[in-house]
Amino acid sequence: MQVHKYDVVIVGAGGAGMRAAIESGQRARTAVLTKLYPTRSHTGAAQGGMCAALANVEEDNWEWHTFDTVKGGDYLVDQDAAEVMAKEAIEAVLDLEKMGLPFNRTPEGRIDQRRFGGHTRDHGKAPVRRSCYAADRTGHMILQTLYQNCVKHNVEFYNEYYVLDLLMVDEEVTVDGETRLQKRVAGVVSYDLASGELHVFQAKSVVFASGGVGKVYKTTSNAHTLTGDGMGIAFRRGIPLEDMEFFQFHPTGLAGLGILLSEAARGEGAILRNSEGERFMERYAPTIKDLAPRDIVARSMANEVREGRGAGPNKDYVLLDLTHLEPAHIDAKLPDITEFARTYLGVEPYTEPVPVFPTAHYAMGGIPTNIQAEVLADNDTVVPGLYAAGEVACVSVHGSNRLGTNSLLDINVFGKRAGIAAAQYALTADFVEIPENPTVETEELLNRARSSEGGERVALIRKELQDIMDANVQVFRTEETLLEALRVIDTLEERYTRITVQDKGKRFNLDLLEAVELGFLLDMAKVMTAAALHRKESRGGHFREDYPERDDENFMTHSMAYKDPSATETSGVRLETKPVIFTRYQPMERKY
Amino acid sequence: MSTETMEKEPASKVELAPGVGGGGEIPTFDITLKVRRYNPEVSDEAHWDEWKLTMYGTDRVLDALHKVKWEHDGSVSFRRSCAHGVCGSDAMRINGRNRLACKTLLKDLDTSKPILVEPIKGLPVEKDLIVDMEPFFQSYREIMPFLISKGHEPAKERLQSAEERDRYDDTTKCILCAACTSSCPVFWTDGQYFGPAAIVNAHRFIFDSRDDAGDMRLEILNDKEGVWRCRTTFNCSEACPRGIQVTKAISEVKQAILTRKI
Amino acid sequence: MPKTLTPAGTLYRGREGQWSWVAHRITGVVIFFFLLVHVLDTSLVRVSPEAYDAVIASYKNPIMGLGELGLVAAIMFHAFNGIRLILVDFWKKGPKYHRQMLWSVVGVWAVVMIAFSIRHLTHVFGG
Amino acid sequence: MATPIIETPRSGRVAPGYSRTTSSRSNFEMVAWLFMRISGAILVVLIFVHLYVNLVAGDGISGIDFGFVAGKWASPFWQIWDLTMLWLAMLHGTNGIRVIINDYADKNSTRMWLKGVLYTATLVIVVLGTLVIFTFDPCPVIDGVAHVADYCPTP
Ligand SMILES: Cc1cc2nc3c(=O)[nH]c(=O)nc-3n(C[C@H](O)[C@H](O)[C@H](O)COP(=O)(O)OP(=O)(O)OC[C@H]3O[C@@H](n4cnc5c(N)ncnc54)[C@H](O)[C@@H]3O)c2cc1C
Ligand code: HEM
Ligand code: SF4
Ligand code: F3S
Ligand code: FES
Repeated sequence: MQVHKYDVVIVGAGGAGMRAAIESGQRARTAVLTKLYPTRSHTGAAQGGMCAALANVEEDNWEWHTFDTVKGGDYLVDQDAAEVMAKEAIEAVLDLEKMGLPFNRTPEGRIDQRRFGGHTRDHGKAPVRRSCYAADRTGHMILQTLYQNCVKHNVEFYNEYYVLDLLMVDEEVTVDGETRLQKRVAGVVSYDLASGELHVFQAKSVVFASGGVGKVYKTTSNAHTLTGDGMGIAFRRGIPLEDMEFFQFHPTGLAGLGILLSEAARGEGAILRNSEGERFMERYAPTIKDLAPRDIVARSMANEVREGRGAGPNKDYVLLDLTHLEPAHIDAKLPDITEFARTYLGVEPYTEPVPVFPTAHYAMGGIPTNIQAEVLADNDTVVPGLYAAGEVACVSVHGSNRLGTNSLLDINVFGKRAGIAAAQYALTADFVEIPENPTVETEELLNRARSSEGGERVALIRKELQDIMDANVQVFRTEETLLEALRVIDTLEERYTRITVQDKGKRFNLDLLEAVELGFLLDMAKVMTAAALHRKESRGGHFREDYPERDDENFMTHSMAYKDPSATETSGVRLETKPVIFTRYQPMERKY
Repeated sequence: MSTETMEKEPASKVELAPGVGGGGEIPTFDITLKVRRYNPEVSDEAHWDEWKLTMYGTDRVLDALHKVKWEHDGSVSFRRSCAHGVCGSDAMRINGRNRLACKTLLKDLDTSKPILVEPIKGLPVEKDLIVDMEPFFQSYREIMPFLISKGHEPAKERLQSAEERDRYDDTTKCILCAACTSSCPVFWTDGQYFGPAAIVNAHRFIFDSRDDAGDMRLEILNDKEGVWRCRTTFNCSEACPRGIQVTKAISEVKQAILTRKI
Repeated sequence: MPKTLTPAGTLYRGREGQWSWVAHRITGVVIFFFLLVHVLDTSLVRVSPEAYDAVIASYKNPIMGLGELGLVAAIMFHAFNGIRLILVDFWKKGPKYHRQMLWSVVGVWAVVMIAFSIRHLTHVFGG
Repeated sequence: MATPIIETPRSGRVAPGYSRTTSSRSNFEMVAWLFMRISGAILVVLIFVHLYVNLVAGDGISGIDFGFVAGKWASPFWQIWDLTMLWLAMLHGTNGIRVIINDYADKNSTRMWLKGVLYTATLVIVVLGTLVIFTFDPCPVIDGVAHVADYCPTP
């Protein structure tokens, strides 16, 4: 075991992690721990764009953007956070431009903008051009640009270091004459993939930026490595997870594969058709049609298929039609997307519609934070020194449904905030003694996985988990399907204790790490399902067929899931609620 | 390039040609996958392992590797993440050529013969298909891959015309997968050559109208291990999964150094 | 330094660019060594006409004749491909058309070699 | 079996043999590269004409003898021609071989050795060739016998 000492340790080198690192690295001694080489992070897969009310091509302002975000999130958005994000969006885009990001340009040489689902002018009057983009590889360019600037600022990376545990100590604090125990960050435990050794990083601040958890589903746009590690670590250490029932299904995944075709396709004019050639979104969202928010489009698609209007031999997908667009226009704006269709399905998008179906895409929920990116241990207690940003976090700017382009924005705005806050805290705080034997739990975890010889295969358990999640916790949910899912997850967890890891070596033992990741996936699937069970209403990305209406009276609250072995009927997940923060917009019916 | 989107609304309803949308029956087929194994914890020698697998129409080499790892031998090691050709994790040598495993459809390969999978060449092999990427990233870091702009920052964005933006568009696509550098016969010889990927990323900044440090990068690449070692073998251009015209970019950098010096 | 493992991996299956480079390299070396010898034998003219004629005469057998043919083939390929390389470097569209240019090189080379072989072999064998 | 000590790759730790320790900031490689192309272009003309005149025109290879060579070098035109060809081809070839040595000889000492041999050979050949062309007498008198040809001045 080796011990390293840094002011700030950042877990994850995606967009959020590197944006934080650029800030923190210039203020305090910072290390970035990442299980992938930074440029392999999934931020690079984002295609469409990053929105900001720059008003470069048409009238726009950040208040409209706030409104769209709040409405898109079905009013479950914390409005103080949404305001911060919409306001700082402009600076966030300009920051990136100054760092060198090659945005597409208008004829005047300004940053070009295009339409994206749910982004409107003047509180829903008409679609607005708000998304800044670099062809259809905006995420790629953000990731590259941030990495480039990390190189520029000599950020210290520990590549292929898996963080497996968070070290916290309980400290006595006296608030209003009352003494109680409060968690404080001491560092993290990480596993060096190359050598198989554990490394402890002592740190004054820790920033979690480890991304999403899409791999709980089978059909997903997410990378194999998005296994919810950060959420899982926090959860196991007693930190709650907020709004985990809200998972976004992106309408246009390549049918059967889940590979994403960006919403930019529809932003540029592509439309959805069913097997009868009908542009069915005209029925579901008469005003903005194909550019309605993702949850609505995804459900409409699933509904078309359910009602027998699906295309293809098994009638299990719908069609994305770009054939009325100029090939030159498609090439200029959507080159990667057309390549995906050609490479993976052998479909020529110039002349043929592309088979698509909703794909698991984005976790709206995550580790709860305030707008300072400080992690909360309950509804309002901050954990000193612990920060989170990006998809792993839930500042709640996305509420129950994230608008397209708001995530790349989120990672930049709150990544930056987290980096600054973490460094500033580290400059004033002292190191906390790391607990004795900081690695016992992690060693136990690894040894259990390595030495158990029950013969169960990790891949099989994972597949069964993904199957049940796809079948029962997808766009349509009912009490029945959710209970069934929980039951299955419980049996999978039991089988998980009997897995066999074939690779017994130390060097690059990805077999072992996949087993560990599966543990996180099981935990997260459980939390997501339990939270979905708890929310007996339909809102945003969460649609309960048995409760198809939004129920503001009982459920205009965030859910907070805690690890609690005594909550046996929900598989050890206890659910509580947290009020939503309103500033200027009161809930209205969400119509497009 | 204008931002004009669709001016005319597409039809509400169209006749679809029968069987439209590709898809159709997905046939299965059998393949033999041969993987070059190496694990220094076990032996200093490499060897080939072979599996027979049944795969489906849209499966890629990555799916075959996963099938082996998940169902047959968990110790087979390789990097991967995104599974659709955008993260650059899984460049490897497939049937003798550098490709991304996640972008190479099995049905496009000759399935009547074994499919050979080896680590990329020229970088130290760590285990099975995993190589040490540090030398590769070191070269990348050395060419100063970040925008350097003198003069004070404008309040808003720097202006750049669509043509100026176009000038370096191709080289912004790079995902640092190393398929190019590890396909280069010159890089194989002694590993000292900066390699095509570093040059591509230098190109991205040298030809960016907003950047002021082009001269410094040209000076770095004027090194004896720099652009002049390129013998225009085009392996890099063929290997690049992003379709970047790598050799062309290198040529443009050579020209830029020449015109600056003469 | 790249560590070499046994068994060795497969040969990299580069395409036209790689193989033309291999050929260019080999022909370059061959021509260079020939040139060394060629300058030496030509220098014999400085020693005496007899010495020179004797050596040249010993070249005038069919085996050497075939060797000369090979040498010319090497020079021709190296020269035409050299022009291709120059175009790749200095012509804007060179990199795009490098493959077409290689096939042109091979074509021109073949034509020249056929014509030359006829002429040369009649000299060699027809004496 | 004793567990072998296996170096692990580390962020920022570049495997020995890959780091560029000596960075040469000079234009030598650029000039060499440019020279290869310029000399190559000129050599095409020089060598093609050379080959044509020697191997194709007239009697081809069978026509080559002392007289043939002497006949050519009686004219300053061919003297200059062959001299240029000699120099350019030798420098071009030498630089080409130098590049190849740099590529494949991985020990510094081997590199030095091979290049030493190469440069010596080049020097010898170039000097020798130049001397031959300039000091060559097309109508030598050897042992009192004049080798007379029609290009020789009448004695
Ligand atoms: C296909 C696709 C397209 C998208 N398109 C858009 C779009 O157009 N617009 C938009 O706004 N959003 C888009 N999104 C969403 C957005 O890209 C992501 O939500 C966002 O990039 C997440 O960034 P991140 O920094 O939080 O995480 P990631 O980029 O996923 O980075 C996670 C990092 O954490 C590290 N990590 C994970 N676990 C560990 C561990 N245990 N130890 C150490 N390190 C760890 C990883 O190595 C990685 O570096 C898209 C998402 C997908 C999947
Ligand atoms: C006939 C006209 C010739 C032309 C047009 C020509 C052209 C070239 C060019 C352009 C190169 C550079 C290749 C590169 O950088 O990748 C080259 C390399 C080389 N040439 Fe020539 N050349 C000619 C004649 C010769 C002769 C006469 C010799 C021998 C003395 C020779 C030996 C070499 C060698 C050894 C190389 C190095 C090959 C390598 O690095 O792979 N060439 N030639
Ligand atoms: S240039 Fe192409 S092959 Fe090379 S690293 Fe970049 S993406 Fe990979
Ligand atoms: S493969 Fe190498 S030799 Fe040049 S053209 Fe590409 S860098
Ligand atoms: S797995 Fe990301 S490029 Fe292949």
